[in-house]
Amino acid sequence: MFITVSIVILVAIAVGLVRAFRGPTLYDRVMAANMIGTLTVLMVAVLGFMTGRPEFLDIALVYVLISFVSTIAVLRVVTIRNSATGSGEQ
Amino acid sequence: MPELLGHYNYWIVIILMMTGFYTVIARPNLIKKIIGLFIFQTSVFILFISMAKVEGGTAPIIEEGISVYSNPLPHVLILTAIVVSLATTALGLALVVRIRDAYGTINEDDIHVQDEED
Amino acid sequence: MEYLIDIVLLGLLMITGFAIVRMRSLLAAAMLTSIYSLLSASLFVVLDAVDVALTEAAIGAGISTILLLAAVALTTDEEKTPRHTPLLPLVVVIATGAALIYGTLDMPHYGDPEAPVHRYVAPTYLHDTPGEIGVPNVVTSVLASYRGYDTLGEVTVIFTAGAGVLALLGYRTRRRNSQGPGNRKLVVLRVIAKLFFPLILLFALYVLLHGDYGPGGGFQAGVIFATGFILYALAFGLGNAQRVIPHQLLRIMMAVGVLIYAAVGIESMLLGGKFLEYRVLADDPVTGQHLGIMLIELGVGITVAAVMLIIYYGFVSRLHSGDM
Amino acid sequence: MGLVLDVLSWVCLLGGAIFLLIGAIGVLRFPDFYTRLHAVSICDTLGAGLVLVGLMMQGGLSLVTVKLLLMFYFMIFTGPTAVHALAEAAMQGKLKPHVDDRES
Repeated sequence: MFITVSIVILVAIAVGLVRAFRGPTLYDRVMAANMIGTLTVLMVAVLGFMTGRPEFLDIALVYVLISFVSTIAVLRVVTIRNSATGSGEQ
Repeated sequence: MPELLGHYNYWIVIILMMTGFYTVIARPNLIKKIIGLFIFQTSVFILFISMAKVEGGTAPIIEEGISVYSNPLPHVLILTAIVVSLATTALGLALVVRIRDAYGTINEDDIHVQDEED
Repeated sequence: MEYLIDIVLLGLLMITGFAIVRMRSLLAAAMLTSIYSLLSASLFVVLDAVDVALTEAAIGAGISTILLLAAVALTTDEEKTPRHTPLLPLVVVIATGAALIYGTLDMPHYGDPEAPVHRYVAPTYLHDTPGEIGVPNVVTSVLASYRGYDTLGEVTVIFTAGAGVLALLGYRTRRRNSQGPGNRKLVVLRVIAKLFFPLILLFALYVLLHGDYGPGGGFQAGVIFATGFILYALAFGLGNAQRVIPHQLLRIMMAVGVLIYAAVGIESMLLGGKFLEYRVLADDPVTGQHLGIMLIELGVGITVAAVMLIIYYGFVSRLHSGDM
Repeated sequence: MGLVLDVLSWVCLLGGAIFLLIGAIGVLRFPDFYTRLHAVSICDTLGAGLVLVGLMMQGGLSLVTVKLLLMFYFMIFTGPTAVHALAEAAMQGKLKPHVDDRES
């Protein structure tokens, strides 16, 4: 059963990757990265249960925090860059 | 299953390594070169961690009732290597920023042209 | 079953690698690099390297991406097409790759318990750690105790890199307490940052102190600690972050961490042991090991956190708009 | 009791997996950035939440469940905040929403 869930998560990661490759805007890619971050968290949590050692959830917790902070940081850098150059797209 | 898999991990690692290597030598853009270096570094990490895996083993944190653990030594090497890789990446990016200040470009070809003009 | 996940993740990594090379926009390439890091971090979990996964996630997906983006924002986004046809590099790369693949044919199979790597020192470490060091996490015991010299070297490398970035980028103080435009737009972020900032710092301490018993340790804790301050700087502006943790303090802390580490070594020499021989630090050898590991992890954590923040300040203080 | 909890946890896990898939399909198929954001938030909140609740039931009363609860707590805050920041940045970057001409 954990296997089913982890396969679904892998499929969703692959779909996110397709979105990250296709773009078309930078925001789409950031969105895809954020989504893959969430999916990775779930993947690590499910993997812990699958291998029978769920006490490693600390890793998943770190992923939650890091992927959040990096998404915010990316968006701030992009916003600052946009306001400096005055252009919007990519 | 591991027999069937054989050297699959190593082959993918080598493909990744060569992708990074190609980016470093073929792309003139300095930031792209650093991204290539990053891919290369990560592939080396995966190589070491793949070698550390023992079939049927689990993470090397000792617990009652578990007898097979993966090899902890490559983990230690790579753990510190990751932090050092960030330090080198940061240093490289700082150099790129300064090169841009000095030359006005981060394209290697343009930098060579400017150097020859001097 | 884990093999299937391993195969799929490696496949996705390879595709991501190719996509990064093909991408012309550097910002997009930087985003894909972040995804690449996340994928490799989850691969490390599959391959049992929990400590490494923790480090890679915190560093690769977090701070590296932020630095790459800041560097792109400071330089330029578009990549020009190269002037030369990449024929020669392609030949070199294919030849090297073929040679390396030929080399792997002699390697032991993936997961082979009889491989030479697993026969030399690793069994000793796994066998002796519970009795000699008394910490369950063998990675921590090898990192901090058996191979303490190496780790001291790594910390020094990180210190040097921090000093190098400091020398290259210098540092610009923010005079005005930037309340730039878009201030009101940050309300949501500020509320969340206030909620999360103490929790992240607390969690960093947990990772530092729990490193003996689970995944974690000084390196990871330092990065998580720095991430907390980066979140603070993102929400409240660099100027405010610098009032909380000033640049001078960081420069001192960067050295203090390395010094704590080395001092533990010298202390053990003064007490009659060898350099970094923690057994002599307390009456009971195992307690001494515990104390020594805790102290040097603290030193590592302080240096790593200070260097990460110095690097972050260095890059971000160069961005024009002051409110980051 | 144990069986009921097990069945409930499987229902939650499978439900979460279905929502993750739905979100993923939305991210792939929706026509523009702002619509895709809706799909992402399904993954972030409902999908992830249900999977975590399912895992909590598997974990029982232990430290594992406490950590999962903490993750749940973080996720319900970080997900929407990240999506909000994304929409904000895209608006500021002058990304126009895709509007159907026929209706106006």
